[in-house]
Amino acid sequence: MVAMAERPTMTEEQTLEQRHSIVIRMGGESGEGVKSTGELFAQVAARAGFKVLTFQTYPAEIKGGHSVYQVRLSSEDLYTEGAALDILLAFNQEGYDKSYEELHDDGLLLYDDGAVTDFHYEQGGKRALALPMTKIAKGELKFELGKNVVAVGMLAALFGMDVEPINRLLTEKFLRKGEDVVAKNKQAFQLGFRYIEESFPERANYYLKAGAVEEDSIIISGNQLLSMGCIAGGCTHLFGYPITPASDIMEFLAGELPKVGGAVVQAEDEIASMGMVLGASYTGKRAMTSTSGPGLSLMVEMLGLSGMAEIPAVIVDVQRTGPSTGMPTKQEQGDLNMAVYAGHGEFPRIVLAPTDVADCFWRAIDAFNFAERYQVPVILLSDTTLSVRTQSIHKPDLSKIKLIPRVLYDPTASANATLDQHTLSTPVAQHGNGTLPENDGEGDEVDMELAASRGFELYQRYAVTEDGVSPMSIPGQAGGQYTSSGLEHNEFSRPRYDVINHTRMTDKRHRKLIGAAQNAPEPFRAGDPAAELGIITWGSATGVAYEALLEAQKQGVKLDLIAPRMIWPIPTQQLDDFIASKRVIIIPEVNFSGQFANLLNTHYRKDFVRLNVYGGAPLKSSLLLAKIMEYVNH
Amino acid sequence: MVAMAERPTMTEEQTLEQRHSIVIRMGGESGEGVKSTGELFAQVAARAGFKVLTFQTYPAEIKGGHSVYQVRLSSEDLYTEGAALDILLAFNQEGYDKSYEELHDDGLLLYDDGAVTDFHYEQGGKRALALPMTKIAKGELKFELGKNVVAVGMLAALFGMDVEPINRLLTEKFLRKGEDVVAKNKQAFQLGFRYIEESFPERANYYLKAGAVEEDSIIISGNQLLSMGCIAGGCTHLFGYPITPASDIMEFLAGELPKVGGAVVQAEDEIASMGMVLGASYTGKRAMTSTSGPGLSLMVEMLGLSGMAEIPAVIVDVQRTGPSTGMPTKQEQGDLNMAVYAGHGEFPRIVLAPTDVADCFWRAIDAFNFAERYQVPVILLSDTTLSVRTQSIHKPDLSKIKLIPRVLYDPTASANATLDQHTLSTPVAQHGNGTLPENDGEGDEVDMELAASRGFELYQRYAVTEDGVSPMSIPGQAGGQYTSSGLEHNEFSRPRYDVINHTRMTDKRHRKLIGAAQNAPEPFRAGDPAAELGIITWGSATGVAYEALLEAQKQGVKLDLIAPRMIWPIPTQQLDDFIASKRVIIIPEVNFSGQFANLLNTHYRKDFVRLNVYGGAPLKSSLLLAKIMEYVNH
Amino acid sequence: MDVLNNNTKSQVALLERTVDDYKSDTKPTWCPGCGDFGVLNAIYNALKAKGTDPKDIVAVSGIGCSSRLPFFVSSYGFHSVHGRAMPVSTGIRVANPDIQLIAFGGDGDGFAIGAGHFVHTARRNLNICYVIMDNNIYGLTKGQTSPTSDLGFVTKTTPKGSADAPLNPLMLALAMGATYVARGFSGKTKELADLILQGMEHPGFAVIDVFSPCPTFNKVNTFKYYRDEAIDLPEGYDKTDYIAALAAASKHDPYYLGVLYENRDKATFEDHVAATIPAERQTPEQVLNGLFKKFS
Amino acid sequence: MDVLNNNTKSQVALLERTVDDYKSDTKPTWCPGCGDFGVLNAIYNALKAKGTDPKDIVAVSGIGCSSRLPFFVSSYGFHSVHGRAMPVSTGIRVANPDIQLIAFGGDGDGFAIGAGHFVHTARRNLNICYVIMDNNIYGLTKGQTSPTSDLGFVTKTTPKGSADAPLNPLMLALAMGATYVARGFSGKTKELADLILQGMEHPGFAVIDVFSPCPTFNKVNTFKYYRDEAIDLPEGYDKTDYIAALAAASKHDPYYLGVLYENRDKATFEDHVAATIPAERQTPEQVLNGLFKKFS
Ligand SMILES: Cc1ncc(C[n+]2csc(CCOP(=O)(O)OP(=O)(O)O)c2C)c(N)n1
Ligand SMILES: Cc1ncc(C[n+]2csc(CCOP(=O)(O)OP(=O)(O)O)c2C)c(N)n1
Ligand code: SF4
Ligand code: SF4
Ligand SMILES: [Mg+2]
Ligand SMILES: [Mg+2]
Repeated sequence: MVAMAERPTMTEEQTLEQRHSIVIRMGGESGEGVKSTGELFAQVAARAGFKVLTFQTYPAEIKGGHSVYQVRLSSEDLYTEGAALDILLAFNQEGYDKSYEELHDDGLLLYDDGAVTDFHYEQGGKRALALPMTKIAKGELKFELGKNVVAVGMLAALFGMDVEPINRLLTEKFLRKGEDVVAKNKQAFQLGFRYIEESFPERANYYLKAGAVEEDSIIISGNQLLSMGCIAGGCTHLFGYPITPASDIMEFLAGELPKVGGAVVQAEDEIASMGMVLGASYTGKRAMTSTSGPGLSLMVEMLGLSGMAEIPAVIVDVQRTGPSTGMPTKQEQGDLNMAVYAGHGEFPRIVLAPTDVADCFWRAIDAFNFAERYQVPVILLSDTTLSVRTQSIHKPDLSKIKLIPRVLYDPTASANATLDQHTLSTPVAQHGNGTLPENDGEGDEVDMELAASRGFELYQRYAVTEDGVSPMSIPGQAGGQYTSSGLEHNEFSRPRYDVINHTRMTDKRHRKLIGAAQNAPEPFRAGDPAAELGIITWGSATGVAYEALLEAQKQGVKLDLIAPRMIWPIPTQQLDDFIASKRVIIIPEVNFSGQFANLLNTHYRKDFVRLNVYGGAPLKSSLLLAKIMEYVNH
Repeated sequence: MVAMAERPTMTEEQTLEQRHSIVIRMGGESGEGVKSTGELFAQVAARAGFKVLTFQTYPAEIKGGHSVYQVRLSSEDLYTEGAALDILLAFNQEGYDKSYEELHDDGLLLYDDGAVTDFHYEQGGKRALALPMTKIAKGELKFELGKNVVAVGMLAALFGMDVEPINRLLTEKFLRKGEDVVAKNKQAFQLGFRYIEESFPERANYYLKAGAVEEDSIIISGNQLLSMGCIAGGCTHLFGYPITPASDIMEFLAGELPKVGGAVVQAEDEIASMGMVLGASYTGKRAMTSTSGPGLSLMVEMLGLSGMAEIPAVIVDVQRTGPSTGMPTKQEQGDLNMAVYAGHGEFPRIVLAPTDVADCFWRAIDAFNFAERYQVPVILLSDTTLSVRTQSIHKPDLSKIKLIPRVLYDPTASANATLDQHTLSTPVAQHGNGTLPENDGEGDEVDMELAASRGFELYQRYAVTEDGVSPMSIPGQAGGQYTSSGLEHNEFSRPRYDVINHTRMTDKRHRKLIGAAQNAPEPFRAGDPAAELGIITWGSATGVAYEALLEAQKQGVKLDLIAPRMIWPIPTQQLDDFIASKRVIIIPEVNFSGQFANLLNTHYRKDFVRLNVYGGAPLKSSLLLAKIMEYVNH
Repeated sequence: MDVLNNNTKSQVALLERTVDDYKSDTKPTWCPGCGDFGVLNAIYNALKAKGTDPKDIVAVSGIGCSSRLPFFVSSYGFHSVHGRAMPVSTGIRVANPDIQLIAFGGDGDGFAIGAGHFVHTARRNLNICYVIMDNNIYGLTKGQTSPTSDLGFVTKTTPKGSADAPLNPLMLALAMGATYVARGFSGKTKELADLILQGMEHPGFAVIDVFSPCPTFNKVNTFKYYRDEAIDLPEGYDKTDYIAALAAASKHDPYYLGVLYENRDKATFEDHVAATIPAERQTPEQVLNGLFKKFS
Repeated sequence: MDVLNNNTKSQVALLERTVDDYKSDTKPTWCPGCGDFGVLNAIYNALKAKGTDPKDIVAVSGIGCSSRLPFFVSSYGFHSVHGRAMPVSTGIRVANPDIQLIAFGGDGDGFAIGAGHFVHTARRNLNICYVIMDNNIYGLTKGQTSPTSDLGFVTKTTPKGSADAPLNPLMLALAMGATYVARGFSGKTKELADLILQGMEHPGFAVIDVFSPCPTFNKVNTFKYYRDEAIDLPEGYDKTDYIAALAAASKHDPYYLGVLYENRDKATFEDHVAATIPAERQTPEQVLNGLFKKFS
């Protein structure tokens, strides 16, 4: 195995500056400030021009338990939270106990003076430094809660950060709490900063080159950016039910959607959430729900109704470790099968998966566009890792957003009118009017005279079109009346039970998938297209795969990587050549059975090399790198 | 295409006797006696020594609508309801309108005199005969409701049936309604019988050779026999919610389970049904639910709880046409994907599918045995066709039933004791006791002293065993106390969140599938193992495939057929050789996407020829035959 | 009666509509003699009296014989899945509070699988008029016990008689805060039409439980049974007295018909939701730019 | 008090048990100051007073902070999924009516996602003692509005205040036919233990809604709040008067603590089910042979 241990160790002369990135972990009792220290430090670093990517774990219990916040810094783009630690900041004994073994051989242990007393691990080349965080806060500062800011000041000094932008940040951050609080926090920061400057001469060894300070940089979590993507996607209504780790999407939007005239409603359960989504969408609104595995499991019947009645719906599933209640705060990519297959009978649906934090924004927009364009349920598969990870990224360029409207019923359009052209599909060739068939006993009986006497009865809600999409009328529209139903129906939305109709309607509904696949968002691509060794992956495993690829390339391995962002329908036009041209393809996933590999095998007859981890933690790039190395020249 | 049209037509001299079977369809207004005529005729024919297989359609509406009852007779075993009709008995004009085109070119139309007036189809070689059914009932019999029995008498005479056993049947059937009723019905039968004898001299042309009258023959539907299989499988409790076409399982067992000290409870919905099943099973009972697609969709979260908490459960899913409410009385094999994949995260489950009516009995027993033996949910996939089809079969041999018990916790057993040996798996090597691990903060904190002071706390509900099955204690058992949970847990059923534990427990749970696959019930096998053309199918499509195979063999085609009765886990030891040895394999299924073919492709890299029909009707053997012919020498 | 109430947007509001205007071209699929015909008739008449343009009405239901009703009305319709008429209705009303929403369903649909949603829709006081066709049986699935079936009632699933005490829909509605609670009978179509009209005009959650016999599968709770067992509320009954309403609702043998309770003073869910929307709407872009600032 | 009541089978029934006998070795995972500690304490004491052997008890729950309780009791336990404690309990009791079943959960678990099951368990009158730890909030998911949260209550999902009127658990229980309906307070452990003991001894569905504050996420409904807002039932209160119970349950400001209603005369679901089982049991083989005859 080629593990991260083979990473060159730092020599005396080598400063951290020369490293691509450094990884700092803070560990301590949950609720004791680990998280607030980590978050502030990440912000501070971002302001100072660093690229930042964070990772955190928290216990499933409400209070107490061990908690970890990890910040990775670099002047270049980051893709994972990193592997071995460069610096460990222990807030208590457990902070040392739980993470010291993960510290690099040449790493630096920092600890709150007096809080760690039992240094029972072999020290090796690791260094240690006691920091009087609590002492300074209690003493000179006279503000015990300021400990976290003192700690941040210390770290900032260690990395030689520029103080100017940080001071501005502290002002912005605390201003609404009053000038006093700003001053106190600035003082805390300064005390920490000065302490390191004065008492740690080797600090220059830890300097890391910052990037340019970027005006358009934001630091944000996957769930936050995904929520913003929903706003960008035109969402006005969210109906949901709290569940870890999806709740904060609902909570975030509860504050924002009313601003655009919408609403967030907390339903009594997930079935109700989805029912409300379909009700709202039926009235023409862009509506969504956000949940995690157990909630999605409950929505399965409603998913089928969405597919059958052809009502757009967006379902965000932030995957956590299953099955059942499982490990609610842990990582897994275990819901792909359910997203693609759940439901009795067959209906079209679309499954998308963002590959990183920034991607959450764009995939959320896609989700609404696909739902509206094809009148289907769209499941957006995020996961715990993406949801809680914060990252410094460029502000998304809002001018790049394209909203694709629902195809609406226009009784005045002529039969062959071309509806709005848009990027997603071929034009629809029918306006949705037609002639009622005679009664034939295979469906509800129709009063033909009454029907004939009314123009609007001729509206074909489920007109059979080339791309499977039928123009939809919205309550309030005269002449557009129809009854939406999960019963099989004919074009006129009347229940029908004959073989020809069901076959035709099944075909019509599934034709939507052809257009959807053709319009799949661009996949994540990296590496050498000519390489005969390839990786296919999806979701948050993409960053890990990319990091492994970079490392492999450094070691001279030719490697190619693709991560589709549309999972279902399979975007074959993106994958055909890739799969055909490789000698070996590795598919790493964070689940037991290789769900994506299995899905691809329903279409491709290739023997993939599967790499599956399923312990509740993200995949490690070192593990993937080792697997890659197994297949080099083999 | 080689369709059934190429079947040799009957010559003047050829009597029906020479046919392998004949198909009689009755058609008329639902509720008008079509069904009761059909049912009685099927019973009569069975008593007279015929093999019988029936098929029916009924409208989704409660009353009214067109209804069809079809009976196929033969002296040999039957596998499908047959294709083109030999005889059509029209109760009204619609009965003629809807089915005349399906009548053989040399077929016989019978109709209630006066009820059909508009003979608008081309007659060709078809013959027609008016039967004074209503007239006789109203007139000579003076009992209008006797019309159906008159009709049955006519048909019995037409086929030259032996009257003796039929009279015995009528006595048995009507005795509890009184001697008068018996006499009236016998008279009705006789009037009908005599009418044909006296006024239809060509009747000898329609004689069909009966088989030997078999003492152990019963005529029964799939749902009925499946229910009886549940009783045979030791089921005592059913919790369910009505749904077409599964309701009659629950209704049937409501009358029977109390006799064995059990109960049927109608829950408030399907989620509750499954919750109750798990509660009952947790107390050691063999418990089940029966439902159709929409119900299964609602049970998905509970399915995961069953898998994670390792509580045996049997779920019968009688598939109907989906998606959503779909066509509740129509046929589809569309729930395979959901059965195999539904649920967030991954857990073991077993999916079985009976291949014919008789098989319903044995697979139901299997379902309970697998559930109990492996402590997993077992989904038994029947479908509309199997559920309503009645068939004459041999009484199942009860002496062949083997009940496999749940592996129970025995604190006195030594660590390497071999538990009861049984057919399903390797012995379990652990009695389920162990030593609690020290607290390490990755799960609930344990009071070690208290734990040590109590013997029973050492019970390992989730002991990690070779075959994945852990001995289970049952409430009431001293020292067996534990808390069952869907949270990830360690052996002692305490919540745990670390990577090693989740990995180990995921492995343990999934190891059950290895044993299950090895103990899969024998598949349906037919044809020539040396053939290089093969068919793989499942469920009720098996009979259709078998009939196509017989026809193909008649035409000199070498063909092989396998239909596994375990769908998941894939019984690879049954399929490996079959799949490896064929040049071409056709997989016919009654669904849109080829769900079984897709599932097999997750394991086998072979390009299957898929044949999918999805109109809500069963597959026709002629269609499959045509597909077979395409691949002969091609 | 304010015929134009919910109808301000309709261009044809001033036209007097006929009952036929509310009939769809789909013929009812019910058995002859089914109580639901009477309910449908009452609906047509109530709709005519209210006069809302069919294009501004949505009729929502679940699954069951009774839930087929939306197909027979010329308005928009949403025949959803079993038990979920309330969530679907909630989504529609929250997204578009201008819609006149009438919901339909059976006793099984509303009170077995749908009981949880009923509870929450009632406490939210959504502006929905919900008509339950209560036949004390599952009709569509051909005769099983329902939540309103009597204890000991013999059906296909309860050959020895039902072991569940019946649920009292009006008690449930009252206990959970429904603001209009009434009981009707399919055998009294005129009175029923009036109850439904009042329910549609009530600002809040209006529950109308209607005895609507199923002659095909329920041979006990027949038209005759309810003609004998259901009487009008006593003279001088005060429908604003909550505790009195509870007492009246808990009474059986005989049952009361009429409006047991009405409270027009409670704000609806839609009102509360509307109150959270700021007067100055922002565009999505404005919201996003504000957020970017916050996260920079 | 009949300590040996449900305990006849237990070999150690005559031993006086201690509170410690009912403690499991798993330490509660709750925040310091959580109301659920008081409830757990009351449970231990009620169990000790009842004296049932832990092996004959099953503690069932859903998901939530409060639903963790079964792990902390030395009996059998079933920590099921969110909202489903009632169906699981029903299955257990139907399959084994000898079990002493106590069920636990939160206001969200029992009355949001679990509302439908609550309704049906109540009307069936299963012999279950159900203790709801009502903190007017979702604790485990870190502070969202719950069905018992007040109108206007500000939480993470309702930044402008909740738009749903709160659900009254006792009204729901009474309206649906629960035969023992009580309210307790985690701040009064002794009284609470007594309510729970009575609930366990009650033959039928016993509902005990317990004010059990969540100091971490609910800063309104605190211990102090309930100390001020909850009082004992008036002297001479008649707990057998159904309509009086409805009035008492509907009262708030202040709320009543104590047993609001008890009816010991209604048969349980388990009784009805037992009555369907014939005195002469048959073996499966006998049943099958009988059926074969019928179908031959
Ligand atoms: C999830 C689900 N479960 C079960 C069914 C089957 N089903 C259809 S209607 C119905 C109940 C019908 O009773 P009710 O709601 O009282 O309506 P009625 O037919 O009596 O008017 C049931 C159980 C279904 N369609 N979906
Ligand atoms: C199906 C499902 N939806 C959502 C959740 C997330 N969840 C866990 S506990 C809970 C509610 C907790 O509130 P409550 O029942 O009042 O218990 P408390 O924590 O307040 O004691 C929720 C929504 C879940 N586990 N399962
Ligand atoms: S079955 Fe009953 S409820 Fe259904 S249509 Fe017929 S009479 Fe009406
Ligand atoms: S969050 Fe609230 S309910 Fe949960 S343990 Fe903490 S205090 Fe108790
Ligand atoms: Mg009903
Ligand atoms: Mg709570």
